[in-house]
Amino acid sequence: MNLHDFAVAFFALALTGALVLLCIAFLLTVTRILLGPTLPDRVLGLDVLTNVAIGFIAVIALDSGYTLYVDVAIGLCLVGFLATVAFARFILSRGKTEHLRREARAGIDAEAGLSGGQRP
Amino acid sequence: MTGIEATNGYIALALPFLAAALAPLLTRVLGQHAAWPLAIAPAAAFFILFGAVPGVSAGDVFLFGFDWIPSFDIRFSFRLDGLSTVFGLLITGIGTLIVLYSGGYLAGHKDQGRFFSFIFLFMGSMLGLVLADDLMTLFVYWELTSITSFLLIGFDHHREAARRGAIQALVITGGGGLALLAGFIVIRELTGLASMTEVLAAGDALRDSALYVPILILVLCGAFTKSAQMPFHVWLPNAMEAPTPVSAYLHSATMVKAGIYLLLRFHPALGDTALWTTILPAFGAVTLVVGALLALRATDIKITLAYTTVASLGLLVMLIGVGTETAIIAAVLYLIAHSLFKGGLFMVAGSVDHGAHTREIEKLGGLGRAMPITFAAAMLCALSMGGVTPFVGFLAKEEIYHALEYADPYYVALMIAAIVGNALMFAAAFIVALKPFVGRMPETIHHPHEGSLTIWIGPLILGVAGLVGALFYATYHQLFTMPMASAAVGAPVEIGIGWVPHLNLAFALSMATVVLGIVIYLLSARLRAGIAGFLAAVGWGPDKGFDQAMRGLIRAAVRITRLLQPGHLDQYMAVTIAVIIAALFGPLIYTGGWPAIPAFPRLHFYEWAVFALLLAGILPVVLATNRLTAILSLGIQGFAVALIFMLLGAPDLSFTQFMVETLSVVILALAMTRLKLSVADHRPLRDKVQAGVLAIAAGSGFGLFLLSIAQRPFDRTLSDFFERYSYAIAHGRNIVNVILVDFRGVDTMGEIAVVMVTGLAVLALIRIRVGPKGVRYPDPLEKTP
Amino acid sequence: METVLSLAVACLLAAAVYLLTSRRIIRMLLGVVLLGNAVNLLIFTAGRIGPSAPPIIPGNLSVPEGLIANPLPQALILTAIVISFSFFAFLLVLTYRTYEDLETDNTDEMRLAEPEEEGLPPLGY
Amino acid sequence: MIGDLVLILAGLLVLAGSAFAAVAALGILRLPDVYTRMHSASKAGAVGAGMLLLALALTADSTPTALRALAAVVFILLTAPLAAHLLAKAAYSVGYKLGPESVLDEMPPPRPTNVGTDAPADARNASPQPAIDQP
Amino acid sequence: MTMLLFNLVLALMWVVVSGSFTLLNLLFGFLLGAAALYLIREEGNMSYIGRARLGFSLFLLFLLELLKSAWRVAVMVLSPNMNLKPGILAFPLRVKSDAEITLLANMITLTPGTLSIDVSEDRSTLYVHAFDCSDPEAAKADIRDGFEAKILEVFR
Amino acid sequence: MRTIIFRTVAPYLTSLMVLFSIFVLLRGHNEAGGGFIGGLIAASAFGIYGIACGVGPVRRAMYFHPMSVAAAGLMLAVLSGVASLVVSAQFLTGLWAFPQILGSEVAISTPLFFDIGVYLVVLGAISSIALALEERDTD
Amino acid sequence: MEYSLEMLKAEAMVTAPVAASDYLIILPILVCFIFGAGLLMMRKRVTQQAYFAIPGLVLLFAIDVAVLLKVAAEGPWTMMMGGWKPPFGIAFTVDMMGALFLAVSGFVALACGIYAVASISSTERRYGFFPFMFLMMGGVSGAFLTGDVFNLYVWFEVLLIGSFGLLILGSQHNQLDGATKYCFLNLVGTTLFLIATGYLYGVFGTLNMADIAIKAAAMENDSAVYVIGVLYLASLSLKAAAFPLNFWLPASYHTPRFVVSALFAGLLTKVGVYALIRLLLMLFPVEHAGVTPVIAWIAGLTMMVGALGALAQSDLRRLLNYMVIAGIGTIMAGLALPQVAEVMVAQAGPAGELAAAASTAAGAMQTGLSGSIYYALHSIVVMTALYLTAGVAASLTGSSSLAQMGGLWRSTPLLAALMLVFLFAVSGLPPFSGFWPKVALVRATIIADMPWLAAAILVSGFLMTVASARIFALAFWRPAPEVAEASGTEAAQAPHPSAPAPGLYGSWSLVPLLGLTVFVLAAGLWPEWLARLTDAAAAGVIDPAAYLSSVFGDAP
Ligand code: NA
Ligand code: NA
Repeated sequence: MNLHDFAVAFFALALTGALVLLCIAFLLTVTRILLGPTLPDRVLGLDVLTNVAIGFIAVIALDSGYTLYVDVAIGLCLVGFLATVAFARFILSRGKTEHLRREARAGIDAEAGLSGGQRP
Repeated sequence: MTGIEATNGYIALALPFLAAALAPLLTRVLGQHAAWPLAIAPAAAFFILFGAVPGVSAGDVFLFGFDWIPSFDIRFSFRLDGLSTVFGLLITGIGTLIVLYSGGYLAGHKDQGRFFSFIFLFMGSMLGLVLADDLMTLFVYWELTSITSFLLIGFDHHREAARRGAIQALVITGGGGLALLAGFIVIRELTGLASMTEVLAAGDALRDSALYVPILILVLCGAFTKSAQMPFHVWLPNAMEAPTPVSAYLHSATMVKAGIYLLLRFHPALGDTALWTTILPAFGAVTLVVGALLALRATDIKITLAYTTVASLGLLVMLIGVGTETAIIAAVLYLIAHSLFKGGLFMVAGSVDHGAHTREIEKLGGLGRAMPITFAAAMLCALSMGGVTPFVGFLAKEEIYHALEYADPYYVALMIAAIVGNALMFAAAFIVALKPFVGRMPETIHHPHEGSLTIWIGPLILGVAGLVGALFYATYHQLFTMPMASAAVGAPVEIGIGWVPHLNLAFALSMATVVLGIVIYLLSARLRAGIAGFLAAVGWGPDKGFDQAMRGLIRAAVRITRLLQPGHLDQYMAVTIAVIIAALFGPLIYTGGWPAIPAFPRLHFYEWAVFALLLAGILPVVLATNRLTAILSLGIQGFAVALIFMLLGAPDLSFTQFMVETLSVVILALAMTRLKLSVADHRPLRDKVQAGVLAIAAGSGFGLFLLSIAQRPFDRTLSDFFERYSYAIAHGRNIVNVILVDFRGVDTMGEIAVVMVTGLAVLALIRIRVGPKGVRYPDPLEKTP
Repeated sequence: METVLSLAVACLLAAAVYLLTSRRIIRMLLGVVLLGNAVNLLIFTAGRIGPSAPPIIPGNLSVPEGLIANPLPQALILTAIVISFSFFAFLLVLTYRTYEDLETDNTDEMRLAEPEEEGLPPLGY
Repeated sequence: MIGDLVLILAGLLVLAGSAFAAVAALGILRLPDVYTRMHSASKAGAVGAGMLLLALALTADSTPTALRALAAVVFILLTAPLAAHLLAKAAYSVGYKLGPESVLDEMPPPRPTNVGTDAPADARNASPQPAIDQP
Repeated sequence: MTMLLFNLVLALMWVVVSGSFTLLNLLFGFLLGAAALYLIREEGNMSYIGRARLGFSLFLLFLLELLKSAWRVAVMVLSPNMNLKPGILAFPLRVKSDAEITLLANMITLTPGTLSIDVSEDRSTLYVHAFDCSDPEAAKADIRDGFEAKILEVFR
Repeated sequence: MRTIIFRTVAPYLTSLMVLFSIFVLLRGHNEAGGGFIGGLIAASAFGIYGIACGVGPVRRAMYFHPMSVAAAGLMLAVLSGVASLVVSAQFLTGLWAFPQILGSEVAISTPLFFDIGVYLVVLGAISSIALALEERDTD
Repeated sequence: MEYSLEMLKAEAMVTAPVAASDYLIILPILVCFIFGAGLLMMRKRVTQQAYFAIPGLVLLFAIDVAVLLKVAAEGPWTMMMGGWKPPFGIAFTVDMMGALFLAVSGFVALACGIYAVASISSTERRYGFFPFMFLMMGGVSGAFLTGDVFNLYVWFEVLLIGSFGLLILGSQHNQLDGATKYCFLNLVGTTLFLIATGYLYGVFGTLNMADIAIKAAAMENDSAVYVIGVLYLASLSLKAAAFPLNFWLPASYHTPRFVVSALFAGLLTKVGVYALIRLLLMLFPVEHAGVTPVIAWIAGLTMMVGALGALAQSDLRRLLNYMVIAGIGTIMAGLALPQVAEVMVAQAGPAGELAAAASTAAGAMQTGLSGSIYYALHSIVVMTALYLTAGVAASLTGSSSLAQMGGLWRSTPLLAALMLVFLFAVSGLPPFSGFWPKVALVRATIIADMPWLAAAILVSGFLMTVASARIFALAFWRPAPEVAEASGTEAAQAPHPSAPAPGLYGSWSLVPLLGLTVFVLAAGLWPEWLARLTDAAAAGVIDPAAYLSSVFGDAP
């Protein structure tokens, strides 16, 4: 077995191994997302899932030879980040919105001279 | 018919509509005097039609018309023969008097112009109805009379009774009209006869048709409702809510005769069968007797007249049903006579109302001195109605008894009905025409007075006409009754009956009728109480039944509608999806389009893993009670779908799916976190089972059908084309993108329109806020000045 | 592959239907997303799964080299994805606003357009 | 020759990267609280994906593709710490407590006057996580 | 000036990413970069970006630390019983500018066992979550003498 | 989310992402990408910018109202279809020109403008939604 | 062998130059999109929007009429978008049926646009009333013009999202509730359409309607085609609000502004009907013939549900909702007639009657379809007119409840008269536009030996007459409820929030109503012009040879 054959065989083996590992990673990540228990935990799980998916795409790209799949990976990087930011944003603001909304409505109802809480 | 005559025909038909258009304007300018110029229109139409009388009395038939809707094979065509011409003369002649009468009767009424318009519209419709030849033309006019009478009955729309009367009339006559339409269409489509002329020329075609019975029943439904046969008669007394000119015109002389017209018209084609001679006399006789009894029961003289009209219509139907030549002649004689005296009496009733401000028979009396002309007119009409010679009513009654004088149980029964009915009507005639004018004047009546010329001229002319017709009976028969009867019989007939009584059975019966009538007249107060008591004991009648039917209809409608539209989205959705599933499985089972059993799929392990990921995403979405778990699992299945796309050679799809799925989850979580939702989100077991059944059915059905389609050979022509020309012509290497922006760019154009509108719609949703009870919250970005 | 994809479509559709028939709008929204994915996979499968080469023409050629995945369903699905995403976004915001104003996400309690305590229509004339 | 070596290197990177990814996944499953899990996610996750992309860059058939893969690596490195920071900050501000095995907390508890108002005061005190997450 | 530099960086990135090394593409990339920078004109603060060379060495250090960090995490996660003493440290900051704080915070996150959670309102303190808080002062000293020193060196 | 750390990095991240989005847009005709994905990336970029720095800066950065951007995109797409009327071709027929600019051949075409229209619509509409939601939240 | 670009183009593209007048086929959409986008750009200049919107709608209507005239003069024509040969590019094909629907939709859109000037508040304009309307019209026009099934789906979505926008504009609480039901159920409907289209593509490998028609004709009794046809029937029945898929309509149509209801009532369901005719009758005649009994049941039940629903309502707007449904049932009746001679022949029995039965079947089919199209056009105009009139009436009386309206015959006789005309028209009474198609439908059903369906048409017409008479008596004739009466418990309630502000009675509302009246009377009194067109439209659907050859040339 010359170097070339070894390289090719090793690479193929590596890819298979990588796919196995990534599949395991999928499984574990999904478990965390489903288990929670808190929202940040789940978001974290989704974040890891994004990373695992990026890796998966890279491996598939290597396996199939369609290296243009890297673009999909880049896109996933971007939205993965966006998702995490957005979730963080809403973890931060949850509770706040409801709190304020109730006050705002009560104020306007009072201005309009209506008793709050009633609906037509 | 020559061109000029056809033109005249069209003019006669159009004149009332023209007058209808002008009436509001003229009334505004001339006030009540507008009646005079307006009366020119029907008068002119009368004279135009009268011009056709020599011809039709000689047996000619004038036809004119044009193709109206060739695509539907419908003509706008008319037929002037004895029947239609005489009807037309009655309509326009009495119409002229009614217009004059209305001028006085409604003088100063602020809606007089509108009233004239409606009356003229009705007149035009009625005229068209009787002259029409094409069945569809006839029907259009038929329904127009229903519509216009709806407006006329509801003229005093501020009273609920008027509105009720109008609706009742529309419902009953309109409903009958639809049956008539069905009958006409059946005639047209199954026998190919499109016009009256064709129907009449076809001889026994209709009678021999397999569909004779349905046709007859449908036509009779139309005729009986319009001509107020029991039990459809209820609308007619209630139609008395209309101003009196309307009652005089529509509900005595014209509209109610439309059904009679139809029966006379169809008699040659549909009559003389066992069914005809059974149904018509049965309905007619019952209507006659019951109507006459009810007339006696009424205390309002207008209502009395209305019921006598019902009775008269019954009599006419009965005669037409008997269908012998004599019977038809009798019907024709009675029809014309009835139009004259009943129109006159209604106008008299109106004048009495006008003069004494009441129509209650108990509160009327002694008006003769104050209203002599009206009294005279009333007596003329009443004598005719009572069948006293020398009035046209006498001729009719003689002929009726002639027609029924056979020693046969059938005829005897009808004869008894005729005698009883006539006697009752005799009494009713004098109750209306005599009682208010004689005796002591009750103190409730103040300053009774004769109306203006326009008020009394109408009844007077009609009363005198009844006399003149009988006196010059030869001419009368020559011009009017013989042509009409000939057309109705379907063969030339001779009528010779005159005002001079001959001693025969008919005369004897006539006398008996008069005597009986006088007795009833004298006992009328007691009889009235008796009938009233009887009716009160029964406690129910078709009129009450109408209300019950309407309410029942509405209640049933409400019940059905609430059942079908319960207001719950989940039920709507479940039914919708169930229907969709049925739409899938129905034809699938019917045609047996199931897939073949597939071989076990050979996939790489990581492909299996991706599908497992998909399943791992779907299951918690469905099963998780925690909403956030569900949402994030949604992200998982989205990723899985994106990976599937990538594995199967769709990078663009994968790219987009990843982005869209992530964004979906993000905004979903965003909204979720803001909604203060209950923690537990349980579905009841019943719901779960129902949803589960639907879900399994939908999933399996669509999946199996997809598989069966995927197992078919595939035509890849389109994609080959795109591959071949994507770079060469469209200069793009990414074939999917070239499809999006070039090959199928219009799809994309629509797609971005959707995206843009979504943006705007979301903006509108978020920015426009309304508080409880419709208070609009200020737009946060709206600049306050 | 078509078999597995058909199965996937079946699962997605079943899940979508299960969720859509719920009373909670949030669940229905999840159903809408699943429905969209189901349809996308359905179209993809209906266009047949051939070779998995992406439908992109290599830089040195003017037609694809060898067999490629069917591009047309991909384009159709792209259009459909965008549209269903738009609808989803709209429905989500609608749900959000509905919840804000009607204070419920339970469709059973949403009885403003078709109120429950409606009397009979006027029975008079 | 060089190509073969590169291929072997890429193979090693692939194995290492996927191993890191798997470890990251295991980490978020095993570690006790959300803050410790973040370590695993932000480091091992990013490194795993980065290595796999690096392997892709090494074996890519065109330079632009390779450069794009590198750009993706840079982007991941740029965003991973940021994401961790934001998530951690948000979690802490809203009141998600450290796990019981924690030994130190020098950070002031979220105050009502600043970002701490993001969470209702009672929610913070009563339970480590808001009601919405409870199954 | 620094804006211009960043713009050039963007232009170069454009050329690299789009894979077309022509003058026109560079020019186009520059224009696009300018446009992109115009979008963020309000928030852009470029005062220290210029020191690209030093920055690069920092970047390499950072990569190395990242790898070590990932390895440490991996080992910890895979060890049968994780002996954790986690906690949050309050690290007093010497760096003051936004860019410095940001850089430090991110680097801390990517280095072994630590993760920056937040900066105090007055920018004096960086709160860091650490795996090992058995000796807080030692951990703080590590940061102070490691990354913070390096950053101060680069930026001042 | 206006932390110092995020606020410092976000603008650069945004400009990078916008640049990348244009890249995705322009080369979509030949490789994976296109107007829709480009627009989504750009909108995400503005979303990140908005979360980091607030809605105001994003609105000022875009200068035009996002919905106007979307409308302009739709109009551009439509007009690039109508352009084929000039050469008496069917609607949406692709017109191509390959002028030499500074020594390199540049492909200018109506499908390109169409795709730019798509990009603008997606950018405008999605950022409008994001901003509208974000605005409610911070007000 | 090397191909030159020109050779390739000759192979792949329609190279013949296009006359400017051919552009008429795409102009309705372009006008809608350009005006929609333009008005969106100027959305903050609320007062000036009308000056652009109304000319835009006039232009749209003019183009629609021009399309109709061109079709009437020259027959169907096709434009291949992007210049690609059929069936590869998207074909836009307009035939008489499409042109008729197009012209009438442009007509009611113009009427609604004018009406909206006075009735839509500045906030609602600012948040996109006119853009929504234009985009929705773009979708409607596209649906009428496209010759590509998937493209039809796209136009459905465009009009649907436009309708969503219009539906929620105002954000009243009942609007949000109604919109939720409308949106979810309609989404299911369009998704089903997309699913069916996916299957269709899987079977035929093409999306071009003409191509499908040809290929479907070559397939004998294919089970997949059968299933697909029924799926389209279900999906489009939902869009058309046919029983039992009509829930969304009564749940929502009464909640938005009157003018929006008017536009919806006129157009949206009719697009469903149009597509049903196009897809089921034209593309899959054999499969259609197989399901005519089902369609007959759908038609009959829809009529009854609509008419009874109308009787059950106490609110004028909700009553009108059900009248829309009843109208749909009537239209569907014309689609329930077996189209294929074999079916009739099978029923006819003896072989000697074969030819006669076949020609009878064709005649019934064409009469019925012509009646359906006629009725659909009538229904578009009349339902729009009824909602608009109801809007004015509600603004004058401050309520749309039959119990609280009143006195309009006295106070605004013109309005009342118009209402009366529309009510009689919707009841199918002569001499208004609804009568003739009803006659045609009854005739066709009787020829086709479906007397019960004819009876259903007549009975539903009867019930509609009752409902109409009640509307008129209660809301127009009856005096307005006394102030004293209202000062009880009911006066405490504010006027219905979605009732427009008083003062809608003016030329902005009357001019469009009078315009619509002209149609109602013209189609009632001189129906031949329209009957001839609908006849041609029906003939074009039953025998689509002209349609096909306009796409593929004479030799497909
Ligand atoms: Na619809
Ligand atoms: Na509708």
